[in-house]
Amino acid sequence: MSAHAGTIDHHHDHTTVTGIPNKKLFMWAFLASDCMFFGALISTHVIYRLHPAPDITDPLRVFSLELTSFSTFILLMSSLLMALAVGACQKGKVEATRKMILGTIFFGLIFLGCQVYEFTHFVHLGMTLKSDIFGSTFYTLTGTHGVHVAIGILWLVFMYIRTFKPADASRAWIARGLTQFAAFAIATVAVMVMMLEVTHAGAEHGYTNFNALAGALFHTPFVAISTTAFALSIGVLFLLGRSSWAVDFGEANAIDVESMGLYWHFVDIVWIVIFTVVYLLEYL
Amino acid sequence: MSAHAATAPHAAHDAHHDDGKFHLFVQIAMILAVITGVEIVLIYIPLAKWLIVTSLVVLSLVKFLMVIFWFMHLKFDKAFCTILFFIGMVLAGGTVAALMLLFSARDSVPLSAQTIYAERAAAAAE
Amino acid sequence: MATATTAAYTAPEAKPASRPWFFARPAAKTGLVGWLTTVDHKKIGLLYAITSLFFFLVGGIEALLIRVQLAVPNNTFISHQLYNELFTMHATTMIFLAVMPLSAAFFNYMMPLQIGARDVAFPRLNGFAFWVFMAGAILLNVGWFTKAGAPDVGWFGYAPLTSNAYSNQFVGDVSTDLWIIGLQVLGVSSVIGSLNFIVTIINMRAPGLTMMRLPVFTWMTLFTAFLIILSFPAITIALVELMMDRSFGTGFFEVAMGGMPILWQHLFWIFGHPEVYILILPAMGIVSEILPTFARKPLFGYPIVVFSGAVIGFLGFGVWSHHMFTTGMGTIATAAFSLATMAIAVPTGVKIFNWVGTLWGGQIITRTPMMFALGFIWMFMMGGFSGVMHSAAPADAQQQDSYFVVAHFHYVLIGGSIFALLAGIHYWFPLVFGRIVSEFWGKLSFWVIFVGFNATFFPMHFLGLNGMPRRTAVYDGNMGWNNANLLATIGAFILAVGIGIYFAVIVYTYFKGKKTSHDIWDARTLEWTVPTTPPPEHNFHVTPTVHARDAFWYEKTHAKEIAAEKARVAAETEAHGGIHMPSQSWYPLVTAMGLFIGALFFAHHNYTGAIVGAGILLVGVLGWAFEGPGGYHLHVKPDGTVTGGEGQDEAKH
Amino acid sequence: MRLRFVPSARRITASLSLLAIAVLTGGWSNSVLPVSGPQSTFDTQGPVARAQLDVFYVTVWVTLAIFVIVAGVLAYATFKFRVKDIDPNRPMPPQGHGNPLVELGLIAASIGALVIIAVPTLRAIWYTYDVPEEHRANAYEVNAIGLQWWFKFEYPLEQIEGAGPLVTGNELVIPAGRPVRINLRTTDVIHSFWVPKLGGKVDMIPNRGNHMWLQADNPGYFWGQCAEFCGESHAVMRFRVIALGAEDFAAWVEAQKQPARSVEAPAPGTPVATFASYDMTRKKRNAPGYSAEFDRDPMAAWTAFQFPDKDEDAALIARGRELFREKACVTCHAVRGHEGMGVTGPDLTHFGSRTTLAAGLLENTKEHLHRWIVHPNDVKPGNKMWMGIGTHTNVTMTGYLAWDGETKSYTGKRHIEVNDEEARALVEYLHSLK
Ligand code: HEA
Ligand code: HEA
Ligand code: HEC
Ligand code: CUA
Ligand SMILES: [Cu+2]
Repeated sequence: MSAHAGTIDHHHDHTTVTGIPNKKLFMWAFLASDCMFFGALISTHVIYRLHPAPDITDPLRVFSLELTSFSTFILLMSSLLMALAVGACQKGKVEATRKMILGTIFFGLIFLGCQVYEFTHFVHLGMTLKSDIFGSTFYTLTGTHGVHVAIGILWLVFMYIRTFKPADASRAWIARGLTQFAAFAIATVAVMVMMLEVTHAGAEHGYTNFNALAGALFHTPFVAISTTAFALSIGVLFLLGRSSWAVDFGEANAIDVESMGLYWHFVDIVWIVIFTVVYLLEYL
Repeated sequence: MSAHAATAPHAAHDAHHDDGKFHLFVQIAMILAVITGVEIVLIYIPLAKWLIVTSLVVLSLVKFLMVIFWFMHLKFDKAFCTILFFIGMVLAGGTVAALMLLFSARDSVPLSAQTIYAERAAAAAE
Repeated sequence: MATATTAAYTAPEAKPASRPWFFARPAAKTGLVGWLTTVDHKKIGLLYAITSLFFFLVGGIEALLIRVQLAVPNNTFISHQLYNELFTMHATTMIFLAVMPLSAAFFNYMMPLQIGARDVAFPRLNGFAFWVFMAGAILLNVGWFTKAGAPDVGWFGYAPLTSNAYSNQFVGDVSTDLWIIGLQVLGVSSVIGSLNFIVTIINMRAPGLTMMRLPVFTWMTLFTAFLIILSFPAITIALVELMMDRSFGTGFFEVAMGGMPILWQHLFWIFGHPEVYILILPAMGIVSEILPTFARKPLFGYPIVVFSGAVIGFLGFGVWSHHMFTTGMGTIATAAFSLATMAIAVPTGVKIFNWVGTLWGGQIITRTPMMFALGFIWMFMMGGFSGVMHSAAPADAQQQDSYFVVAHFHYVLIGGSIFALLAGIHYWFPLVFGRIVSEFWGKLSFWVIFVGFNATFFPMHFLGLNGMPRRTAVYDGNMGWNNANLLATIGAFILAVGIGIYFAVIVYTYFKGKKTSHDIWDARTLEWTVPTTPPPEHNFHVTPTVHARDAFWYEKTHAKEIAAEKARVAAETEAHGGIHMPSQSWYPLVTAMGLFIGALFFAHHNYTGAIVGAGILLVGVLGWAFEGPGGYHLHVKPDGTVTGGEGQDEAKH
Repeated sequence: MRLRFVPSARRITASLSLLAIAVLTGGWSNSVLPVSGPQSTFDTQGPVARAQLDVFYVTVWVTLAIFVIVAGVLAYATFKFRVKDIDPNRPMPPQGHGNPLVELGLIAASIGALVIIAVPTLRAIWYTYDVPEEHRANAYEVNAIGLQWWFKFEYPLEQIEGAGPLVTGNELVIPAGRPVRINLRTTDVIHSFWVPKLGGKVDMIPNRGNHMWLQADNPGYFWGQCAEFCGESHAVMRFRVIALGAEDFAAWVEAQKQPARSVEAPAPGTPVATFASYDMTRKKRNAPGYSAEFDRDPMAAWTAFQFPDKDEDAALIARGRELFREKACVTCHAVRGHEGMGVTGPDLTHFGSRTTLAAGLLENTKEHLHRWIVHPNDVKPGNKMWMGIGTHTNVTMTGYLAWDGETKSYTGKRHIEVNDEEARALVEYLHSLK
């Protein structure tokens, strides 16, 4: 913690025996463990695809390859931004790190949004957790992955707020940090509400009939409220997204960002597997 | 595909010196996107099923490895990280494979799936 | 909240004045706050030890009730339902709340000392792991105090007996939910603790301590940690699926929806078999420390003992279905698992052989720890042999779910794990408390335990082969099981007396025992080089430099060079600002409390409460993340006095 | 160090260990720790059990040999190299670090020992898996179905006109000297089918089509037990297997295929042999379910059970038959040819010819049956006749206890009341069903 001066060698940590930073080692060990975690979960899904119950939902009836491909692409891009965030932080560029983290959060949220949309859509089509075993394994597997994404987003948000921590320990910034956090939370919830409203309206009136869609959307106050909340919270985030003081965040924190990145990338590769095993293979 | 892979390490070498790994990472992301596209197209190509399945598995594996080795820096880090992660990965892979084998055995066919198996057998017989 | 924030600015005490109260770090080293906020691996180790010993007694009393019920045929001492709760909780308690955390106590206390570290890699996380363990332990046991009763599904909770339809026969029952969530929480604790140990062992070794110089106990800690992080995910998933079935109506194990209850068995034992090695490897590590010390000889074949530990751990992942020989897996799967299971006898045998090799030609001193260690070899070997008998699948068809299995696993669990852990307590007691247990009483407790143990469990082999099934609350008097059962019950009480003596003596010694210096055993490894007993919080005045496998022995024989080297290192440390120590923190406790509250409400299907708990958890994480790493420095004068401490050198940074 | 105590400690420990050895070696004597009970795995009565025992013996001899060697060396080393106490000034023993050749040799020896175990193991795995090819044509087939907490047996080869296969409960009668292939099913949780003298167990797992085979060399009466924890009354989920010679078996099948026996003529009737009613106030739960007389020759007892009692009271039987309908017994129990239609409880068509009741738990005496009928829960806690069939969330068929669908709980009141006199009639009726 005292190693502020001088350049930091990001490939060798002199305080540890192996030269690998403790946090990095911790993350890799954790990811090894997570391999078993998802291994068991994916096995369950595949076993039940191998031995399906007689009247399960036909996956092809509900799946939408366009949507899934899109969200897969989005997750890949978020991974890119994450990698860039790590790179930026290693060079001590706080501003760039913040931007990249924000971008990652944004893409992650799009992914989650797609998943929320997908789930509600499937439920509309009659496939639920309880409806059949395919629903059970599908939602549990992709949902667990979704929870991992959500935890990742939470972590990113914390890290983003962390970049504002003043170097002067006596400055009170808890209130500020909490406001930032609340703004994130409100924005996220607002977006999800908007998405759900659109899905709802679309399912009832068809997505192509723009007028009917618009009419249905503004029929209830939800959309207006959530849009306003979204705009406001983004505004707050923008305002708070600047710091005039010296921050306690820099190159030395690259390892924190990197650990978070490892987690995020791992969630991405789990999705790579899920995309192939759960979605693509169904089309054969 | 192989052409891309060949250029990647080369780019890594160059990029390392000037502007970090920015270009390298962008290129990798592009390759990943392209592979995903290939995968999606692949399922519509009328080839033998085993061939498609194999290609899908191989392509996903390539994506998997690209992410862990470049985005997750395994390539640039101490080999021990790779070993550590591979312990988990290999063990998980082995366990998944063992479970698949166990549940593919004839003795494992659940009673609830037997009608489906009968239907499939009938369809195959035609 | 807002008023509290402002209040913080006026709070003038020690140092929090410079930081918002939210991030103020506790500094008390003693008293309740000291224990609640501790990050010292030794204190955490003691917390683990005390709780696990308490639960060992709880599990033991449950066992005694079981034995009383089985003393005579058709006994009416307790009901079927209570009996089922008792054996479920007996096993769950013994495995998850006694042996595992007692092993964790040794990991925590001894491993950092053995590698010459000041603490583990993530001290706060270490505290968190303990508090989460407490949360899980309470969750598992609250059932005793509610109408629902304690969990009653057996320790491996085979589906579909755990489903809503079959586990809740008579009362609106949450005991199974508590079991699920309790195990889940314990898993979190174990995995976090283990990740911490892995990083610590790999990254925090003292200079010169190469991997092939690590004490065997540290090696076994490392393997155990790996087994934990790689096997617990399987049960986590199994429990998640079961939880989904029970709470959200999915069909993973619901036959009506096409679910396959057999899947639970696979997922459980993918965890469950490595778990039994999680229970035995630490024990083997302890014994591998004690034998060389009391034979005054290095461990015979160190590399191969270490390697065999790795092989046991690895093979342990490929044999899980030997618990499922009677599930009709088909010939090939049965044969494969049968052979794989037998293969494990080879690396285990290697250890036995090398222990014998260590004794051969040594100077064997049969002090109490050594007695337990020798008892371990004998009893574990017998348990291992009955394990090999199980591994022959056709023979196991007669043994599975009979008392033969009960005999097998108590031989490996008590004769194995417990004997070794009891040996470890005696062995390290002088180091930890600076007092020594009386030889007479120590040996007496050993012999009573030894005799009681064999009298309890040896007859069970015969019971099993004579057809007595396990998990049965009553049996008929005409089956030829009466004598053996009565003998086993008498044995269990002898065993209880032995354990009673053991702990009475330990407690007595803690208060009144003979004071001693450390190194009374003429020991070999680094933990004995601490400057004082009990060891100071910073463990070593000077970070040791290791020159040989038995580091302390080397130091004893090279006193001069070592002294010079220590002086040099001490000067260097001082030049770098002194000894860096981690600060204490409230947040591990707060976060674990959040988890506990959330889990408790979740098990009762009260989702509002669960969300509140999650909120507290989130606050804990937030405070944890933003309070910063903290830390302070100590300075050791050449004469051994220590200055500095929390809050005294805040300026640094 | 309180060394002066040690010598006396040694004397104590020595005598204790002598005692232990005496106890342990006493274990081998069959009178102290017998291994010849009704469920002994040593007293094999069929080829499957024999094959399994053979493998067991191989494992025992191999591990025993290793034990003797390793333990011998260990004991020798401990005593040979023992010294009095810690003494840092004593010269060190030679500091050997290991001997690769010895270590490799021992590894090789261990592998060799395991091969000796593995070969017969593999052979027996294939042998015990299914009826050997050459005997398959001769094999008899039955279905065994586990329920909480009793067994149902179906004979797919013995079809009854208009009633499907022959069904019985809790006592499986098989032909001796013939391989029997058993299909194992369950309707609720996992159970396990285990008749130790005939063969090891195989589980009955929901949604899984398990099977096993066994063969009884000679006619005989065998004890069996559910060997997988299956809930509250797992301990008392037992059953019997009765093997009969070819002719006896055919005769038994023929008799079983008949509809239930009716004792028509309302005769004046000799007084019923009295038996003590079950005293509800004196709860003697878990009372032994056997009698010494029965144990002495269970096969003879079984034979005796096949014939009607001499002192039947036809009037009482008729009354019992009526009550059987009135008290809703018919909803759960089938009595083929009579009013009973239910399929959720054991088939009682020939209940009187069974030696045991309540899943092999109690000898089928009138006294026991009376106790079972007035308070089944005292015999078998939580059984489905008492609690009803279904679960606490959806009872589909109420048993003795009344179920409140509103509050989803048992009201504590009885839904089926059977008083002493009624119970006696029911007993008489059920015992007449030979
Ligand atoms: C500490 C815990 C522990 C340990 C170390 C072991 C060790 C072993 N166990 Fe055990 N086991 C349990 C705990 C443990 N077990 C538990 C708790 C259960 C029951 C779970 C339940 O159902 O509730 C169980 C159940 C169990 C079963 C399932 C039984 C059944 O339910 O049907 C089997 C089957 O193969 C088995 C086998 C083995 C084997 C082969 C070993 C081997 O690792 C043993 C190896 C050791 C030796 C063999 C001795 C020394 C070796 C030599 C001297 C070398 C030469 C020897 C030979 C060549 C043979 N165990
Ligand atoms: C580490 C694990 C462990 C340990 C240590 C023990 C210890 C003991 N076990 Fe346990 N047991 C299991 C793990 C363990 N067991 C498991 C996994 C099962 C399977 C459960 C299942 O089927 O689901 C089982 C099942 C089991 C059964 C079978 C139940 C059945 O199948 O129906 C029995 C029966 O005798 C039994 C007995 C005992 C006894 C007598 C002890 C004794 O060693 C206990 C001795 C300890 C004490 C007696 C401590 C208390 C001492 C005192 C109270 C003295 C006075 C105190 C003071 C002076 C302070 N156990
Ligand atoms: C709710 C369903 C139900 C009702 C009503 C019911 N029974 Fe039962 N009966 C069962 C079940 C289930 C069993 C098996 C219990 C066990 O062994 O666990 C059983 C077992 C028996 C047995 C023992 C059978 C055997 O082979 O061991 C007898 C006899 C019997 N019942 C008689 C009666 C009589 C007489 C009545 C009416 C007064 C009655 N039953 C009402 C469900 C019912
Ligand atoms: Cu059925 Cu145990
Ligand atoms: Cu095992």
